[in-house]
Amino acid sequence: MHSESVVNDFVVKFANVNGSGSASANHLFAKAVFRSGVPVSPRNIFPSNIQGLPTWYEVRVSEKGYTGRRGGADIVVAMNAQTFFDDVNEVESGGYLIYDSTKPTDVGVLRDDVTFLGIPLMDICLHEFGNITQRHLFKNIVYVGALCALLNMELGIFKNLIKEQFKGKEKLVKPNEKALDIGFQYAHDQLGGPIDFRVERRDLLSNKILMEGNDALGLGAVYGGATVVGWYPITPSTSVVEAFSKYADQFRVDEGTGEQLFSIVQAEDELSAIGMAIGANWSGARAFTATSGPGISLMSEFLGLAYFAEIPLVLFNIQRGGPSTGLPTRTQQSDVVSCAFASHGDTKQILLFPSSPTECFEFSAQSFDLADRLQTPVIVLSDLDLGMNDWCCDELQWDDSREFDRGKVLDAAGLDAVENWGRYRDVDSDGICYRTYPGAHSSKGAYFTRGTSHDSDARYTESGAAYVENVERLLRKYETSKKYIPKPIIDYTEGKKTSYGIIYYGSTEPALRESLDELLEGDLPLNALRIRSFPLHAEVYEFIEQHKTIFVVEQNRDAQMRQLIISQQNVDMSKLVPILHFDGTPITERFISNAIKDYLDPKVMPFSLGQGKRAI
Amino acid sequence: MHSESVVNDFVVKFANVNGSGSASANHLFAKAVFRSGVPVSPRNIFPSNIQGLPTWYEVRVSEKGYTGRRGGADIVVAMNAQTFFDDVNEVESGGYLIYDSTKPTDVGVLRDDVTFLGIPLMDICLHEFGNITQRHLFKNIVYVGALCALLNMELGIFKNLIKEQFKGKEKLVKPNEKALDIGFQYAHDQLGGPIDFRVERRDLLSNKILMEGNDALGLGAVYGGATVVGWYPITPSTSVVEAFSKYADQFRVDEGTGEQLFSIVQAEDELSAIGMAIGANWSGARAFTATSGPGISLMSEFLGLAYFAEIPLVLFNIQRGGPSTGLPTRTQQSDVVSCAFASHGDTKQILLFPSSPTECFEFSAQSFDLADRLQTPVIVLSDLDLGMNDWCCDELQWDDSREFDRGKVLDAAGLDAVENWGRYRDVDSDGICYRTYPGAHSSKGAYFTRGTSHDSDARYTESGAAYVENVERLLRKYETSKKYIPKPIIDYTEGKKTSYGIIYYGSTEPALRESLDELLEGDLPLNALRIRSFPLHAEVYEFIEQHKTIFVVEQNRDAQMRQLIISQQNVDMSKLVPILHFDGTPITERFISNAIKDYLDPKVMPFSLGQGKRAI
Amino acid sequence: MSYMKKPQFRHPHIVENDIGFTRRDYEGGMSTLCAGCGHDSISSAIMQAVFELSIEPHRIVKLSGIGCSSKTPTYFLGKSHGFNSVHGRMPSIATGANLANKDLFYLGVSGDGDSASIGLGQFAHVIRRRLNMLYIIENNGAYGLTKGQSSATADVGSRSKKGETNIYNPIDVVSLAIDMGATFVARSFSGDKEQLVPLIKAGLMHPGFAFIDCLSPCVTFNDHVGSTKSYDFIREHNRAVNKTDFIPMKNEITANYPEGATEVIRSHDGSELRLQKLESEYNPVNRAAALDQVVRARQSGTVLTGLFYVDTEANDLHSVLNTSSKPLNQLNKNQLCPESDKLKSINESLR
Amino acid sequence: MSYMKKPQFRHPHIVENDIGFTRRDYEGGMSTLCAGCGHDSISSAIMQAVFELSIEPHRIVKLSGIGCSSKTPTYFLGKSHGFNSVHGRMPSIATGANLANKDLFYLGVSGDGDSASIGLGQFAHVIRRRLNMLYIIENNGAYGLTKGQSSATADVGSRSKKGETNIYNPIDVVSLAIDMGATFVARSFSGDKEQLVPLIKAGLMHPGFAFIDCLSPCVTFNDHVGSTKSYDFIREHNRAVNKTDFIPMKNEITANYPEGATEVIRSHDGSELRLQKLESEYNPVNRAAALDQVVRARQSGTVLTGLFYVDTEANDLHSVLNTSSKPLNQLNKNQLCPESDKLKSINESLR
Ligand SMILES: Cc1ncc(C[n+]2csc(CCOP(=O)(O)OP(=O)(O)O)c2C)c(N)n1
Ligand SMILES: Cc1ncc(C[n+]2csc(CCOP(=O)(O)OP(=O)(O)O)c2C)c(N)n1
Ligand code: SF4
Ligand code: SF4
Ligand SMILES: [Mg+2]
Ligand SMILES: [Mg+2]
Repeated sequence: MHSESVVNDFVVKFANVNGSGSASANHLFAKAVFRSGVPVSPRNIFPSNIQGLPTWYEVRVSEKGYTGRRGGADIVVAMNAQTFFDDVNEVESGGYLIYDSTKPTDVGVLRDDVTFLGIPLMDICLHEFGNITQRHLFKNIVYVGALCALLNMELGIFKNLIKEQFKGKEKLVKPNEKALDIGFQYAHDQLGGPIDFRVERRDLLSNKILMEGNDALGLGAVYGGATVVGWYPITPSTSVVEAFSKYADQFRVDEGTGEQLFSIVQAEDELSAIGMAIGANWSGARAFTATSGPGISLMSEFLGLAYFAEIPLVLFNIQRGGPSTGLPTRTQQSDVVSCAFASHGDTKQILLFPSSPTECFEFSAQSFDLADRLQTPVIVLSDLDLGMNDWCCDELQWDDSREFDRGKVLDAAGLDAVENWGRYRDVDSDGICYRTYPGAHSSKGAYFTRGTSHDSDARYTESGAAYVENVERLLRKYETSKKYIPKPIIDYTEGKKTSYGIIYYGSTEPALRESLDELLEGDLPLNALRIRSFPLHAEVYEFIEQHKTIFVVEQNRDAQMRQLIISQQNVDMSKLVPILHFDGTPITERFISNAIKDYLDPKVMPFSLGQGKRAI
Repeated sequence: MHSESVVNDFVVKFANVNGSGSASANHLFAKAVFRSGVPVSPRNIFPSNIQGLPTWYEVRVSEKGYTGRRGGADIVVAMNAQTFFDDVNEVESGGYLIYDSTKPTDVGVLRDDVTFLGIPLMDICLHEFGNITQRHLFKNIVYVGALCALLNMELGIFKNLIKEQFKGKEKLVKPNEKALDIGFQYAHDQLGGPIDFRVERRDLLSNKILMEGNDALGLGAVYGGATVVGWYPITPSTSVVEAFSKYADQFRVDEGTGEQLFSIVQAEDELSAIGMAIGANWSGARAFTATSGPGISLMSEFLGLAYFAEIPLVLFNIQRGGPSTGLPTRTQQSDVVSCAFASHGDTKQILLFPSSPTECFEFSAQSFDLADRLQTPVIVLSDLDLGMNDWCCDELQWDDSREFDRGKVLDAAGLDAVENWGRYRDVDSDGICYRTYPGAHSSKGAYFTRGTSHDSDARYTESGAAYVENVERLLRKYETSKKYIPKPIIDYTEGKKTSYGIIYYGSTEPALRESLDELLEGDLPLNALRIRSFPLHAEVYEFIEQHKTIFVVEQNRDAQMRQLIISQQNVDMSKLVPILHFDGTPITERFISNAIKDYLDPKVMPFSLGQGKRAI
Repeated sequence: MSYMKKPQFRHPHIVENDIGFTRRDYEGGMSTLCAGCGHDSISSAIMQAVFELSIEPHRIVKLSGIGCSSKTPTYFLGKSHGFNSVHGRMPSIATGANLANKDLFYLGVSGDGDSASIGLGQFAHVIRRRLNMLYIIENNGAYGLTKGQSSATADVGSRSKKGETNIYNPIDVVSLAIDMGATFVARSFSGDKEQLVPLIKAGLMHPGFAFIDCLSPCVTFNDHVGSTKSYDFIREHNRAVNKTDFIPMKNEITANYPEGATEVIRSHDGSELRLQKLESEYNPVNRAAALDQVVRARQSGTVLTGLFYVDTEANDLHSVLNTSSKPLNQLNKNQLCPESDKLKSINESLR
Repeated sequence: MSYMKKPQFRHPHIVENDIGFTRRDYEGGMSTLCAGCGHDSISSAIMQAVFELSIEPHRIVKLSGIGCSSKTPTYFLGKSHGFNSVHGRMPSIATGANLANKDLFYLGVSGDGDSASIGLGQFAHVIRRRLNMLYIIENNGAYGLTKGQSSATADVGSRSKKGETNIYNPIDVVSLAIDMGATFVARSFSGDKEQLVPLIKAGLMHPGFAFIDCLSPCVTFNDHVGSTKSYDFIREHNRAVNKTDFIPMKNEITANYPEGATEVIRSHDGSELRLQKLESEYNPVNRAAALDQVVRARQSGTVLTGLFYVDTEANDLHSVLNTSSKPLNQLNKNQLCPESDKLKSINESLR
């Protein structure tokens, strides 16, 4: 098979049944790779149910630091009888399949380009462990031990991880270690030790961490000063609030009194959840909500109110597969248009697109400043891939001298200092007006907030002129927002000229950056621009100007970002070629590179790639 | 002032207090103009409350058949003290102001280019009518009688209208006639009879009627075979359901049993209203809902379900001023984008844009065919101006041989005839599949409808491939829809070549057609295309191709239709010049003509018109 | 997984019901719920009830919202049309479907999250409207599908698996249903098929809005010590107010109750509800009394089960709307579409 | 019309309350409701109550949904912050605002359409959560602002102005509030200021969720013969269960009740609710009994008014959540934002 062994560049895929405890064992493996100093990217592919259905866990090991999903698998740990045959087919030629050989089966006949490694897991556990739950759970640890031996990894790393994991529950350390040892030993003795794929220790991760995007958003909200959360459970956004709760419990409980310097309310639905966040922001607390899929549709009435009444609001939208209930446990970037213009009437929202947990943390904290500064909703669009998987990313940083930007707020002193205050007067000509919190002053600054048309003093009006003045000011404010929201990041191919550009955003980043390398190697240099927020900065349009062809890479069917690009300014649309991936799995380098190569290949005519379609 | 009298070409504006009974008197006047055979367009401008606030009623009289709002007023009937001074200012130079002169006031000093005609209305009614309510109500009829004399109209027409109106309540005829006579006589004797503005009898309305768009939508739904209505009250859509109810009571009650061949349920909110309509359509009844403004946002989750599960649905959206609660009693075309892409995820909806009550009737009936044929929501976008005002339009027609198109439905016989039926199998390759109603067959055709991802047999699936196949078929179906939905209507300027085109839709039509004439007269010929549905037909893009500059005229701030145009196909965006009117009043010929002239005038640089903005 | 093909081999001695269907005809796809989930027991009770009632499967319409409970309609009655709507909005879909065709049986299945949280408004309002349906809440006091958060029916002080104590007042869907005007209200337990099956039968045949709150433990997230919706807790605190048997009109009366304790409630079509009273004070035909007893039992920490209230004069939405006796979805163009001469006179009236 | 400037001339003898404010300080913009609308009387009762309680106007937050009733906050307390939210969703806005600042008084005003139809879910859930607020439904059994459709509180058989008879079971917001766990529940009538003002005072000072269902005839659309929400009908069918007086802690006890018939309910802060019992059986401290009596009166066609239930041990959302005693919106960066060394250790834990 392989002439020599492949080091730090392969994919291991675990096929399990959900609810069987495999998740933490598989995570242990991924973390051990990380501890070996080698970039790793685990991805959990799980069904929309609780127990008994197939689930997969893919771990990509990449010395080069490519952490996007690669596709295919070099080693498959096939623990699910339901999907066994499919899993066998998944293995790349020259790869390995690890299976439970307790019941003798003639798997060898299935494929001859794959090495089958049987471990009698059930049998081993039956003999080694007393109680039934343990027997089931430790099967998973045994195969992890075996992988350690097969990949020539250091058993000590695994054992340390076990110790850390069960700190406080020391009783559990021993049996776990035992299971690890058994697996290790079995692979070493019975399977002939290390195979052709190896993990070799490196030191590539000195400033890196392994973190989920949702965890980072929750933590960012603690740093950003959020104190009120209204939410309603929905996959894949639930863990944003769970993370906020975890970190708030850690950092926001008064040591003396035990009082909480935050409040979290599980609402009865999404309409109520966002209402709570709006009410709290209106009252001067920083507040957010988080949702996904149908939740976005349900929040749209209130998003319109917050836009029109100019109330700060942070909304984390962890996108999943749509439309409707869709693919609740799959990933997409398909709420871009619905969020940008969320609600009936002429509404325009501010969007942020983080592309790593590190940026999730930053954008989360920053979104509260932006919402306060711009007095409008800020919608952070992440997705399931980024939100619910451990990404290998830059460590988090915080500057202690950084202050909250609460925007234009008048307190009692401020009110006393100004004359003729009116809630919606554009005194600074930037479209942003001065607000007050309820109770701020004993006789000034009270006003009536409403979703109906209002004049510059917040009074109800049906006057066409007052209405126009108000909504044109909102446009001015939208323009102003570009000064504050994150600018795009542009990478020009060093030392090479090219007329090709590529525009992308969010969780597409790792696959895309790998693809840039791959294409460059094939002598196809591309300049790249990553959009980080909407409305779009002038830089985006300049970038489009500069290139003959721009590929717009997205994880949705309808080329939604492309639609936003053309909705804001006149451009030569025909230059914008959509590359669309939308089957619910994370986009891969292979997909992007092939789509671009095919597009540029005169033999592939008309350009038609199934999911990467040119026509829109 | 006028050298000679102006015949059949002027505007009368009534300024009243709402809840004072003026609406029916003013309507009487408009209808009398109609009965004189002269095109007339009344418009009601009312506040969002029930009693005591200013309300206006504008009646445009136009021999040329221009029924769009003109702006300005030649004769103002100023019955509201609150707004008196503003109303005086509204009068065009050379015009007339009619007021209640019971309390002597020196109005003459206010303007010297306006003729003030005082009628001591309160005084007259105090003497002539016994009870208090009558005194208040008949004030309105007295000024109508006066107008009759001043405009040299036939009193008999008014009297006939009174008789028709009070059929069955004959007691009311006499006092109304008396009030008319008093007013007529007073104007004749004391005000010197006819003024410089006159209504002269013509015969220009032989096939015309005076009807509200909402009335026509309700009637169309009866003809279209709707049997189930779920709705929730909201201005300005409420009268669609009221009209359906009225006509269904007339035509759909079984004479023998008294049973209703329809059902109307006032739901607890918009989510429930649309759910009912979806459930009923799913079960094979034709059903609709109607809403406005916030209702659209609230319906968006269910709109996504109906799109993805492919359930027919008719939704009438009578647009009002947004965003949020906005301007509930004003008109806009600002839900275009939010309806086209209603709901999160990749959704695309079918939209229809009627531009007259006649077309409201046609599109309403047709929308049920389209929804059944295409198995998807059909959203009919009307607006307050078209929906709640009496428009002078072509009479309604119905071909008795026309059958309902129920689309691809398999009944018991149909199911027995096919093999291997599956709910979402694209056997005809047009993206439209065969559906069944619950209970259709004792052993076949049952399936499970869901908003989650499903395979071609309606089974739940998380397979990426099955998902992609399904949503690409939905695109195919969307393409197919163009074969069925109403094509755009194109008018080329006869005998003149021009490189200017104009695109418009919906209630903009009358003002726009007037503007075309006006511009042509100024030697500025334009070709015009009226969009009647979305997705857009090839004809729209060909039209754009053919012209150097295309003005896209809309009643919203954000150039929403322009956005739809560019979202569907590559075009040269810079050719599409937005003309935007969005202060909540109906767009006028003056506005459109001026915007276009200014754009083409090299002296007006940069093009900036306040509301008609070029930049987007 | 749904609609997994089962071998179609038919055992010659297999039991048939009155209309010649076997139990297999009432089955659905393989369940994907957790082993031991209470919801699966309810599915099996539903299949048994419909089999015993001898309703042709295609005459049932099954509807649900979103949640583990709402998934179950895929797992029973595979020959019935089903509609898995959006979260909390099943009642409106059911209303529309029922308005379109009054001739079918409507069976709604929902969860406590689906009906008491996001769907509370629709739940209350469908009751007010007297929709002719059987509405079952599979009540586990938790959000199963989203991994165990407390729901609005969780009792104050009940602990979630994560150890969090519920701090909000619970919503009692039974007292709510009685107060909103439901004409058939019961509570049962997924583990008590003997009690549940007759209630489902009676509820399905009830000519108005019938509601069963069915306690149904979530073994994965809410079956631990400290939960008041666990199997153990319910078994210990359960007190049945009566034993129900439902005798459709056509059947002979077979059950044999001790005469004195049994109350026979006869409906218009001649079918009978036989209640063996276990609590002497219990009066299932007085709404106020039923409500009072449910509320007092709740205050005392007892989980009352049984049939709490039934209105023998129940009517439904169609009767109050006076809709056509022929289902609306079966009316044809001639019945629905006025002729063009009608339009002529409308035109006339508009001049 | 709102916030119309009034002449600021101040009469020297004008009455001041304990904190030196005059009645004018509690007024709002000119009402745009119909002349005679019940809602205006409630606004005036609110102004009187807050004046008498001597609460500084800026310490009140007034919130509403959409409807004629929901417009009223513009017409009272012009020096208070107000929030006119979207239809039916005021409770969630109130929840957020209250969470942000526990130190203000929250007064929610809603309509029967706003709270019993579209807003039923939020209404029920805000009660469950024990939000510290006074929630008033201005109940006219109709949708005023959309021109007179029946609302969910309209009684069966009540006729609308158009002549349509309501066919659906009414929702009784009082029994609902009691059942959902409200700790202060009353019903009153816009035409009875004597009863209403003390209830508003007591409700505002109640340290938990206080609810007043205030019947408030819509003179334009629902005040005719045949309506059960007309002035006449309510006057005829109204039966008060008790007379309330509220004595804030600081005030002397002034009211003089005949001793035997009066029940004094003292709250933690020392203020007193004095109830003069009009119905001997009435027991406002037992939830089940209160519910039972409300339901039975309803069945008999009586419009019961008065204070039905009060829980002297009431607590609120902040206490169950154990939030900081300093309002959350007043915490500063140092209190909220962990230092960067904390982040370092988090980084460590993620390797
Ligand atoms: C609009 C919307 N919000 C949230 C969700 C996520 N969600 C799915 S199931 C569920 C709760 C289900 O709880 P319950 O109805 O009690 O069902 P169970 O799983 O406990 O049977 C939630 C919140 C969703 N699918 N749709
Ligand atoms: C989402 C939404 N749906 C519908 C409406 C229209 N609407 C305005 S007020 C109202 C009903 C108000 O009734 P109620 O709350 O009883 O107030 P009232 O006018 O009777 O005081 C409705 C349906 C709206 N504004 N928003
Ligand atoms: S999570 Fe709970 S409710 Fe869901 S299937 Fe498992 S046991 Fe049943
Ligand atoms: S319509 Fe009715 S509720 Fe509205 S202001 Fe008038 S009287 Fe009051
Ligand atoms: Mg549940
Ligand atoms: Mg009302």
